[in-house]
Amino acid sequence: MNALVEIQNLSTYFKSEQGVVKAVDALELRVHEGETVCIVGESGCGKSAAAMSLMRLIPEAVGSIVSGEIWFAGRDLRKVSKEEMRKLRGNELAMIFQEPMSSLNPVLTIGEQIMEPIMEHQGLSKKAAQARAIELIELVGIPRAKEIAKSYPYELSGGMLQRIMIAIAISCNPRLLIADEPTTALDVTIQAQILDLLRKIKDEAQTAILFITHDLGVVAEMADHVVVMYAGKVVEVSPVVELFEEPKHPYTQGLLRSKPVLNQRRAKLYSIPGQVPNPTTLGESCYFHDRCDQCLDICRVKQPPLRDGGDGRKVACWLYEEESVRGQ
Amino acid sequence: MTSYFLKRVFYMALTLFGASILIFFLYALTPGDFVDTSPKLTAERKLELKAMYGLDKPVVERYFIWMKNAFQGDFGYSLQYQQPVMSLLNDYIWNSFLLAITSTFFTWLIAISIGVLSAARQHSWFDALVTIGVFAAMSLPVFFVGLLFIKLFAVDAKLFPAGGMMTIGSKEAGFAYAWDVVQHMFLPVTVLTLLSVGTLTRYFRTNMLEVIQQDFVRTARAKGLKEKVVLHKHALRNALLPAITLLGFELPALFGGAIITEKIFNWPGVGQLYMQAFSVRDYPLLMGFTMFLAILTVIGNLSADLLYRVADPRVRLK
Amino acid sequence: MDSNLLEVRRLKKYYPITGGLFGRTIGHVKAVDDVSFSIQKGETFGLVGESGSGKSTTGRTILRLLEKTEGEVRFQGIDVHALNRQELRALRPRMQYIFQDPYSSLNPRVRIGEALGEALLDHGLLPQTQVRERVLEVMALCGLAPYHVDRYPHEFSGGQRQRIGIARAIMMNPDFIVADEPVSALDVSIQAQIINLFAELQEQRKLTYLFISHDLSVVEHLCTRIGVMYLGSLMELAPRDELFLEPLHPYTKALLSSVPLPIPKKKRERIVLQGDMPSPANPPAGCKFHTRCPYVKDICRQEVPAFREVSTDRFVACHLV
Amino acid sequence: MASTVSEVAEVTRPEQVALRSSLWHEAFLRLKKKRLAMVGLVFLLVMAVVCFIGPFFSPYASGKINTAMINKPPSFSHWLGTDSLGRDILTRLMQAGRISLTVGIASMVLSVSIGALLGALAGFYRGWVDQVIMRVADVLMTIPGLPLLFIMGAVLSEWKIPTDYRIYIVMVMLSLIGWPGLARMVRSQMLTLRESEFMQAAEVLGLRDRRKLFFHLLPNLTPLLIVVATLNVGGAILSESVLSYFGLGVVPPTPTWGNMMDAANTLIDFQKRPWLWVPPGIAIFATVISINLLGDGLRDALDPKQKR
Repeated sequence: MNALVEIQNLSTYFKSEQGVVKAVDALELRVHEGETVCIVGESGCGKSAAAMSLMRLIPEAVGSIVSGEIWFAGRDLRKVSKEEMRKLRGNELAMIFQEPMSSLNPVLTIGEQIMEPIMEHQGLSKKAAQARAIELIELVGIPRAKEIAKSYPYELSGGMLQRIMIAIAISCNPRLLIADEPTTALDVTIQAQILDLLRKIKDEAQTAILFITHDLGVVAEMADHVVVMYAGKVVEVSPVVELFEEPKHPYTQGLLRSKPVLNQRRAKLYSIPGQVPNPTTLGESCYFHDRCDQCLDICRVKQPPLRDGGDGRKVACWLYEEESVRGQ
Repeated sequence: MTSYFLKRVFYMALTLFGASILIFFLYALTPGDFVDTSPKLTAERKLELKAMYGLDKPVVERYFIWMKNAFQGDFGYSLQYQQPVMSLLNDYIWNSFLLAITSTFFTWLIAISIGVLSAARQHSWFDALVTIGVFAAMSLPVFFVGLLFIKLFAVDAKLFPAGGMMTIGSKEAGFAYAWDVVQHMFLPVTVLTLLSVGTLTRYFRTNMLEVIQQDFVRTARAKGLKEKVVLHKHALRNALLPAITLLGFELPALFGGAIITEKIFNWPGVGQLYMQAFSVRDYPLLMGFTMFLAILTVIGNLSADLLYRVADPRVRLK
Repeated sequence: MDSNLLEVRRLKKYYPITGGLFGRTIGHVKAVDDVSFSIQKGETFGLVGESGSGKSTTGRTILRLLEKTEGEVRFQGIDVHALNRQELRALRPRMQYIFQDPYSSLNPRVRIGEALGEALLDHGLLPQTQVRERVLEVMALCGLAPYHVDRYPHEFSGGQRQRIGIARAIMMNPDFIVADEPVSALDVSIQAQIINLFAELQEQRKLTYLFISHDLSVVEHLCTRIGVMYLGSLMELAPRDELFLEPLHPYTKALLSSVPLPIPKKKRERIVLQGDMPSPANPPAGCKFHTRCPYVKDICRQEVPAFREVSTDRFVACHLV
Repeated sequence: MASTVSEVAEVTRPEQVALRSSLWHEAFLRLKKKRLAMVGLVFLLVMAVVCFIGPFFSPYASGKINTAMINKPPSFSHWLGTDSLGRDILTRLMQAGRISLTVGIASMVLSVSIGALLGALAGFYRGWVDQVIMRVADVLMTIPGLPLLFIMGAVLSEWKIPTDYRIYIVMVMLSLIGWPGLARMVRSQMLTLRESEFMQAAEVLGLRDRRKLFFHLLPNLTPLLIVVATLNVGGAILSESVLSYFGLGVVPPTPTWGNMMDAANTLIDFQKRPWLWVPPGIAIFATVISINLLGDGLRDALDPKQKR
């Protein structure tokens, strides 16, 4: 089966006052048609930057993609023109964001904001787009669609606005939907509604979803495949069940052990010591070595490659390398 | 909304009351007036005139008389022109308005265009140039620029007339008349525009730069909209919104005249009238005009506030 | 009864909504609406709820950072809202508050050492000469290095800032701490460190916590008794085991089933609530939860259910229980 | 976009073990990186040195009338020419600069002191104190600044104030119209700070009012005050020049840049002898633009969070 998205060796660097930040460092990622892939990691690990790179929406003032290939449906997105890329965005590639409140334009009506991509990409007349917008509002489960279309964002709740964002995203039947922490700003009961809606869309339209989150619970619920990132690098790739049953990378293990879980009480939580390294001063070592409880000598001097274990799982850790390779 | 409005009107009245006291007593306590300074008058005639204008009454009483008349739309009687202040203002104000509205138009046009352009090309040489230009415009002494322009473009290069509103003795009409006025307007409008364009451009540039950082602009781009639409529809509308408030604040400037510019270019507007009144100490005119400015300022503030409420859907309903 | 450190009785905090011609009060936002509970010495009482449930307002009103509208807050028998300014100031060292955002709760222009020591000086609890020593001691306890003393807040990471917030709260040896979403802004790996710090400090210093959080798993881990809030009112109050294993109120049930578990494949029967929480300015009549309750009956729309004790130490406000 | 930016901010933590860091030093380092602001600063320093020390090296500093040298264009001995009394323009320009700069700075100090004090009082105590102060400020702000200055200037002339004292009165006038805007700004900043979470934290700690005010609130106001004070000097210099040009401010024989330009009021001087009035105009412009550039740089340097 051919992948819908295949990202190879993608690096995106940000400029900062302290120096260059390797926000995304040699990313490998694959998303198949109709599949949900979750990128999980803590703040600053580069998960959002990866998504923004895929959309080619990294502002010049912030940083730029420096290397790699982004294959989407047979085309390298890094090589298509700006105009072509624009025509793909909102059309074949759609995206929703963390803060639904600020992600919608406060001075335009909901209806107008849904109509925009429909008219732009599908060339529908204003009237047809209007009808389609109302249809979409109903589709994402909001009653009184006609009234809602005429209202302004501040009149709706966060959960409703995220539904509107989803309506905008699916308006042109995209092949890939990127969801960047779509439920982080919402309450749990609303989060449950939104996750349900996203699953419904995936099942009904066979839309592939690239889901970015820091919440392992959400990952377990949504993902088919999981990509774990740390300090800009992919440390582990795995099908979801295997990842939670037998995490391989010490970071993944630590994350799973440090999260309190409902109805699984522990006397004391495991905690990963220390904190995320300063991204401007990263060296040749494994970025996790100073927080790792299984650190080897080689970890301090050399970065482990992301190795395919043959069982559909990949891990970037010296613990899983042959003795002979480690010794080098 | 209504209660808010009423509260604002109450504060408005209070502020104007304060302003009237300040204005009146500043003048009233000043020794010497038009009658005193006039050398041609005899002592008896002076007393006679003072009684006629009510200048012999106690200060507080004079204040209340002044206020009472002001409420009836009578701001006094110009001693120099021998005309009611209001009718005098009415004669001159439209010339000021013509000058002000034209320069306001150009100021906004330039400021908005530059604001949008610099948002589109952040960190370019263009943006750097704009920054320097903005500071230069904000630092210009009005009268000096006016004088320099007259010297360079009117006296030396003879491109434009040096002052006034039309060529003296001209009996042109229709299009020729209009063209004559336009030529006379060119320099003062340029100076006025130059003076206000700095602050406004800076304002728009900052606003645009702020707005294009916001999440909804990212959403607009993620929807695949054309960059032109992103900037002009999504970003500019939000950047313009707070600027609507500024329109209200322009009100006193529009009718209050550009005092210095009018004086320098000898433009027959209220500013010019005002400066004339200073040299002969025509206090009723000065007081009337100053009070008029205060009223305009207060109304301007209020309308700025209301405009914003009308324009922004977020506060419209509340 | 005398082991109760804090007692909250029928506490209300309303914010007036003004309008009309003369700015009359035309309604109230009922942020906290008739809440009663007590906290025993040495326990960790959890207050959970979604945003807008009034849990933070409750915490702030208890410490009188906000003035109450009605009701009573007794701390060690003292009516907190009846004190004058001096008395309140004198009581402050005994009850402290930890904020959700450790950055905005630290003055950006004050060095950490001064921020931690100033209250000791201001209350005259320690002579100047011993303050620094005490500051360093508490910092070490909270996992901060001595050289951090001269740093400014912006030089710290989120986790370290929260350590500073905690250090500041325990500096004066309080008996009671209100912790308002103290780990919500932190990443998972840092969250675990702070949660453990809370537990350690409690053990060492016999602290009593009111722990406010929207994260049920964190609350389950830390708290001994838990109150569930919805639209300004308590829906259920129970010891930890009872609440998590056998929730009684439909809202608690829905809340618990909404939490995504890091266990793939585990199919749970899930109650997905419909709609949004109504506005606290205009709460529904009867049971406040009736607009979203899957088991709603006629009586729920008409009568406010009493918050009553259904078995020892278990309180529920529901007609159906 | 915002999230990617904040993501960078989140991870770029300066972990370098610098010893005792200082906020002022950091701000200065940031200011040093702003090229335009540094140009402004250097220019201002040079201008101040030239104006205050320059005249000592000028052979024409006495300002004696020299009938033989009336209205001469720039030459080798008089770089900027001479005026109608045969005085050296360059020397006059430096002497005038002293006065103009002094008036600008003094009225700034005055208006900032009044404005900051009243604004802080209004913001801290609120209630009737606030009402009284802000209503007075409202009244002063209702009459546009320039007309108000003209009125006061005219009144001043009528009271026949000795010319030597006028310079002080001008300072007072300028600060009188300068303080209300400042007070309003300080007040609103104060109200924001009062509501800030770290002030809530101060309340939880039970700190005394005095400590809250002097240790927490005022230090957070200083960056704003420094910026506003800087920009205020420029505004004051501009206003003074307008006033003096129209003969309502500082009057001869005390020279200021504004009243030097009075020469332009004579038709023949205006048309034929630009060296009489162009140099002071350029001096005003250059000084004010330098101040504005410096002020803008300070704003960025002192509060890096406010703007990118």
